[in-house]
Amino acid sequence: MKHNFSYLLNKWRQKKKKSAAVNNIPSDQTTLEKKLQDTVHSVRSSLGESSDFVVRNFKVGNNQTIKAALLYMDGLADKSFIQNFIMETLMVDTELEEISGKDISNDSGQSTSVSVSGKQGDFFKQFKDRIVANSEVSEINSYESLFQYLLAGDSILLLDGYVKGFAIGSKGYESRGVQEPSSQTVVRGPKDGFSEVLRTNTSLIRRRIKDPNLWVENKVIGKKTNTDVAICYINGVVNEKVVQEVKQRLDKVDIDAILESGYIEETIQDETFTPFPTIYNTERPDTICAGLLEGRVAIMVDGTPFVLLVPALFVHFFQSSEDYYQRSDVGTLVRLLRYLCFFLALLTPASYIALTTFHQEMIPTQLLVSLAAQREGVPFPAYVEALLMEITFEILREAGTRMPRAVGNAISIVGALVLGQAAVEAGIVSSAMVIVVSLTAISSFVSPTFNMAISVRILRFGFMTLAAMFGLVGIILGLIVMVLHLTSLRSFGIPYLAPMGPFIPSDQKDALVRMPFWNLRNRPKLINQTDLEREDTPSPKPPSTKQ
Amino acid sequence: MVKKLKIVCVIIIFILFLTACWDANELTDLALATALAIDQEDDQIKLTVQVINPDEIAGNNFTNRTAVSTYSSTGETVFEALRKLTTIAPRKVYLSHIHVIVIGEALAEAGIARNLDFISRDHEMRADFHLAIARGHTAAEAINILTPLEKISAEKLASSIESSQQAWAKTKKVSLDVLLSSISSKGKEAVLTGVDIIGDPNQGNKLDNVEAVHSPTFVKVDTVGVFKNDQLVGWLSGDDSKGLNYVINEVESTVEETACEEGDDKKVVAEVIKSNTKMEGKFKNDTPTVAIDIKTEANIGDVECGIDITDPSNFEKIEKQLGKEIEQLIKDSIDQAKELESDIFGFGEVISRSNYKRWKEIEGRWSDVFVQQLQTEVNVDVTLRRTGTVTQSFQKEIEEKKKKDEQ
Amino acid sequence: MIKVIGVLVASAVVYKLDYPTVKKSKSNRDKFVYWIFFLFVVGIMILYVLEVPFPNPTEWIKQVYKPVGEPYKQLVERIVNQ
Amino acid sequence: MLHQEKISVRQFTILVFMYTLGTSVIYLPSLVASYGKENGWISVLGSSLIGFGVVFILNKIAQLDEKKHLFELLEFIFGKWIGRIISVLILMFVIYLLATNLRQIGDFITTQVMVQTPIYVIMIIFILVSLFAVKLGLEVIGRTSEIFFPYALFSLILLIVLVAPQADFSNIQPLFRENIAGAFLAVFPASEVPYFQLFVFLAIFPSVNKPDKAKKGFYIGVALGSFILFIITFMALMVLGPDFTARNQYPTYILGKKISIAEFIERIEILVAIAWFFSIFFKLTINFYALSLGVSYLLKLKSVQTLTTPIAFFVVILGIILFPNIIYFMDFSQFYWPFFAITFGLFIPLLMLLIGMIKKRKQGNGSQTPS
Repeated sequence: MKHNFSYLLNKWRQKKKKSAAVNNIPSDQTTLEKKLQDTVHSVRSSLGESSDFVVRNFKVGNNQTIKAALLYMDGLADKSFIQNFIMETLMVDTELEEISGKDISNDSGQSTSVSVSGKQGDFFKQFKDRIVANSEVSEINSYESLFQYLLAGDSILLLDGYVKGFAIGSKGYESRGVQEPSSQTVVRGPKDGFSEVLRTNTSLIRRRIKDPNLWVENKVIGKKTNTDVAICYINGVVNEKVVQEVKQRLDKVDIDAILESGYIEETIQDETFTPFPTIYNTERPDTICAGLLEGRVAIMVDGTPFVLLVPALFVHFFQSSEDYYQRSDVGTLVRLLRYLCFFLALLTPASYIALTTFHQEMIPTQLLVSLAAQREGVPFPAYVEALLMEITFEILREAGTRMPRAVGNAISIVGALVLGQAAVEAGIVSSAMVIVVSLTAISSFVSPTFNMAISVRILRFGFMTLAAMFGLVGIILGLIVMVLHLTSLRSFGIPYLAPMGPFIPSDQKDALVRMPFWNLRNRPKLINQTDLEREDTPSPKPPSTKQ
Repeated sequence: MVKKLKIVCVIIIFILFLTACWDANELTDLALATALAIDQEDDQIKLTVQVINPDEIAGNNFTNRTAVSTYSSTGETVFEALRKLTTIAPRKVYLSHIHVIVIGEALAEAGIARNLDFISRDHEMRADFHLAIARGHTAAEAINILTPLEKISAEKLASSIESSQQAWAKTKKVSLDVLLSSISSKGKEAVLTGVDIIGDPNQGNKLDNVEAVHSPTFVKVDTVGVFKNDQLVGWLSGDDSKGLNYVINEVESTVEETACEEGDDKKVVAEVIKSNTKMEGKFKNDTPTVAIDIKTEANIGDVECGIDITDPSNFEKIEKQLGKEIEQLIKDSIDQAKELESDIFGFGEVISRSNYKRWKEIEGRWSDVFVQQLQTEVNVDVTLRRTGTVTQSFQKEIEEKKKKDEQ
Repeated sequence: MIKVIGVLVASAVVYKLDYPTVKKSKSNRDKFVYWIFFLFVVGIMILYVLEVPFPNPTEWIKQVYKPVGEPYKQLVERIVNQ
Repeated sequence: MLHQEKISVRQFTILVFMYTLGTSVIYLPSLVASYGKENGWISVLGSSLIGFGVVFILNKIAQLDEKKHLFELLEFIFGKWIGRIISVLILMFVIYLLATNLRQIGDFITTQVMVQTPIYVIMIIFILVSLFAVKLGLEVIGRTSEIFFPYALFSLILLIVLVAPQADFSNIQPLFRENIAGAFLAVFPASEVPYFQLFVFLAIFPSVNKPDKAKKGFYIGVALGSFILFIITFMALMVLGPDFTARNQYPTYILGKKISIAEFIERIEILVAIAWFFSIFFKLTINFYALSLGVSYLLKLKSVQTLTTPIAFFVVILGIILFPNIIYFMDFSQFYWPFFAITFGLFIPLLMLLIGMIKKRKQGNGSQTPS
């Protein structure tokens, strides 16, 4: 039965695919029409008479013999650029008298001349070489490429009688400039963040790594969106296998839309069913550069400031770029604090439940008495109480992020006063539980990356349930299962828990701790296998005061 | 594959969860016991449990209720009595936070071994509580007394046992494992702290007791009960207990005094800050002998007379006198133990350690040997270190002034 | 009876979730052996919840090692409780 | 074919260490104290010597053919049929071992930590976690051991350091006077728990990426494990006294209860129990893995993981029916189990080594003559 059903389903899907292809007019591979107006007409009709599609018909050459049309999308193309540098060259600067009769191949001629009677290719070439005075010009032959350029913001110049046209680079859409990233802020460190424009983003990286080996490869993914996706890495430093793997996986992606790098992330990650992120994302160019220099691969997607970095290991989610801008001892301490907070965020409510309902003997008497006093009159078992408070907190947090800024204050007042204080005073929850939940909440925000904090939030509820069932035994078994799962994960072939499991002694210098730079001689071993040496700064030695 | 397995785990765990939480006890369902009292009543065991009323101790609004309450029940055994308590106590009695177990004098005289098994067997019991004997009263009365300052009276009892051992050395804190191993050891007998009630016990369990500035009824710990096997055979006075502590090297700090002059009633008092005992067993002409070598360090804490302590010879004299005092304490203590026919010092173990073969010969009749034959050589060496914040006492000037006045 | 149904339901759930891992090996031998073992274990579990007395393997081992175990036991008791 | 996964020498060493601690870390002090009283620690030393002997033999066997695991070796040495019969016997021993270990966890938790929880629930959740590990494969098990190793080692060392102030040397006096015979007798039962079961490692030996270094790792793991066992026993005897140690079922746990530093660091015995959970979890998992490997090999299955789920549930039932009560278990484990274990843990390996050596020599001569 099941087989039959899935078979039918597949068939149906295939059918659907086919019919979708048929409806698409004009078909991608067809060449342009010879007659200019036909081409313009079919472009216009395929765009469904969209209002932002602009066609400017004009004539060029002696006696205005050549009919031409300039096509562009309003809003995507830079209007003043088109005005000043395309239209003006074509219509004004071209000396009309000389356009006919003169030999095309005569290069010594001071002015441009175009002959209708000349060979098609030559005339076209002339146009390309002389008249269109732009840096970014490419020929187009088919509707597919026409749409590709047109919808990317370029202007299309079509000439009557030719099945070819020009795409002139005139991208100039509105975009947010380079601003301070909102997600990962630092006290010390660069304040620029990626923006939505792919080109800006690559430039931000280029500006930092001035090395010819920094390679950026482009791919277009998304059947409908045709989104530019750039793979960026430093050749010679990067692990070739990872690059190959990334390319392969990107090639396999068959999706109609890529609106954010999250789409890519979900379609190329190793294991889908895991609460842990196996791909790193960030808005910070410096973080990406550091990753590239470690030998990792960045994947940039047009339209989002969030750039992906692979392979991403567990330890990477606890590293902030600021660790490297501060002194190493400070960086180390802060990093250890983050690991502590990871466990606090994960286990505090669970431990509270386990201790107060299973292992009261572990709590010192005085503390136990005060806990017991607080819990007098609380109608719920500790587990339910914790669950209630945690869910309330999650609701508050979610409301806080999605709310308009102006309402934010109201939320915090409601959260702090109504849910916190009033609930305690009304005896619905104990104040110890409020402390536990607050500690958990604050700890989960210590994580420098947001997605690790999310996975902690998911797992926390699991641990709470285990604690409610089996106490600390449950928590420990949960931890074992979690670590087993973590060790079984891989990020682009690299074991997720490296360098702890498998234990790589030389990589420990930049995992749990951060050693001073003069000690970080080598790049991480597992990620990078070719160009290991990172630096050779000698450890600083003060000049001897002895004479 | 792995994902599926995870789902299996989750589902099974949730199936279990439907019937789980066997061992979960909400704090509000527990009565935290802080003290147990075991008494003999006719042929039965009377068990009294002191439980905390948490709201009274850490709650927001205090009422007139007491911070602790006690429940008693009787049964053939401790275990049975404890389970019978469930008929009286509103909540499950939770034993992990017990600080003190007080045993009634009558029961102790009859033998405590049979009641201790439950205590060492039950998983809720931890080994960190103190054991004591109620002297002259029932154990229940001892844990019923309300104490000022410490709302949980059991905690007061535990802390006074501890602090009096630490600073006064006239009691002996005994934990369960020490008690059990001394009861079962062939060359050592057990001791337990005694708890006295000063005042009227019926007065002591009312809230009035703690509402007065001076509580009329209170508990006091300064004696030590001596056991032979598992039966209480007598009591050591405070000074004798101190001697015991000197011998078994449990003195952390105490106070020793000696007369300024022979026969003078004015004293020089020294604070012992460190004491170290070495015992060595040997056979002197077939007589089992234990040499007790004590090295004590002390500071002068109080000088009542005009003795010139800046004079090194006087200093030495005081050292010697103090040594003699301690020696006397120890000898009295040993005499007392011999009178009670109980080797509480573990001399038997000392001898077995030094001469195992000979020990095997006398092991069977050790109790008699201890009383009749055992010789002890006590050697106390006191070293005075400091004199407190002053050197010479002003007493001397006063005395001189007095003399002048007389003249 | 309710217990037997419980065991059956639980086994069905386990089978449903565990079998795909076996199926993945694409070996008929694996599948066959898996079924046999699974049914065997389910059978044993049902017998267990029905409180059918099982022979105790420990007893068999005891029987096998009795010739050495008994003298050793006596030896231990003599030496330890001398 | 059943062996594609590789673990590193470090992981192997840690697994050996965990296995050595396994069940013994919490039982051993009581066992040796009941035999040798204050001189019980001598038996631990003696048994670790035996342990080294066992490791020596096992290393020699592994050397016969480093690419073959235990069951292949058995077939190689004893021939097809006898080898298979012995394999089946060994598998029966391992499944018995697995069920016993599981039962021990259950007994511990239901006596000390969670008294009202039915024992089968505890056994099921532990075997499920172990099943999860075996399903994920040896590589994951090895890496996970690396993660938990620091905690297990650190918490045991912490236990030793924290109870050290309460150690009383007089508890283990008189030295070498009394109970010497008992102490030496205890070497036998004391070595069965960790050491006579080490042959299970022959099943994962060929998975180690550097076989020649793995031999050293085997020694190091056993040495470290024995050292911790010895120190813990020594401490238990000194702190609790021989009587109390012998009387308690789980003296190491009681040792944890004794920790009290400045009335602040106390009541942390559950941390000791947690370290023990880790070590016994790895013991369980290694036994489970070896068992699945053997079964899959004998039945010529494609994957080690095929039969793990039925085996897991079978082991739970077996663990429950094996021992009707704890006294039965103690009697069995004291007087019969050592013989049961020595048959498989020492005699069969010795036999394997002897026959294997002879066979190899013959083969070596045979192959040398033509060339």
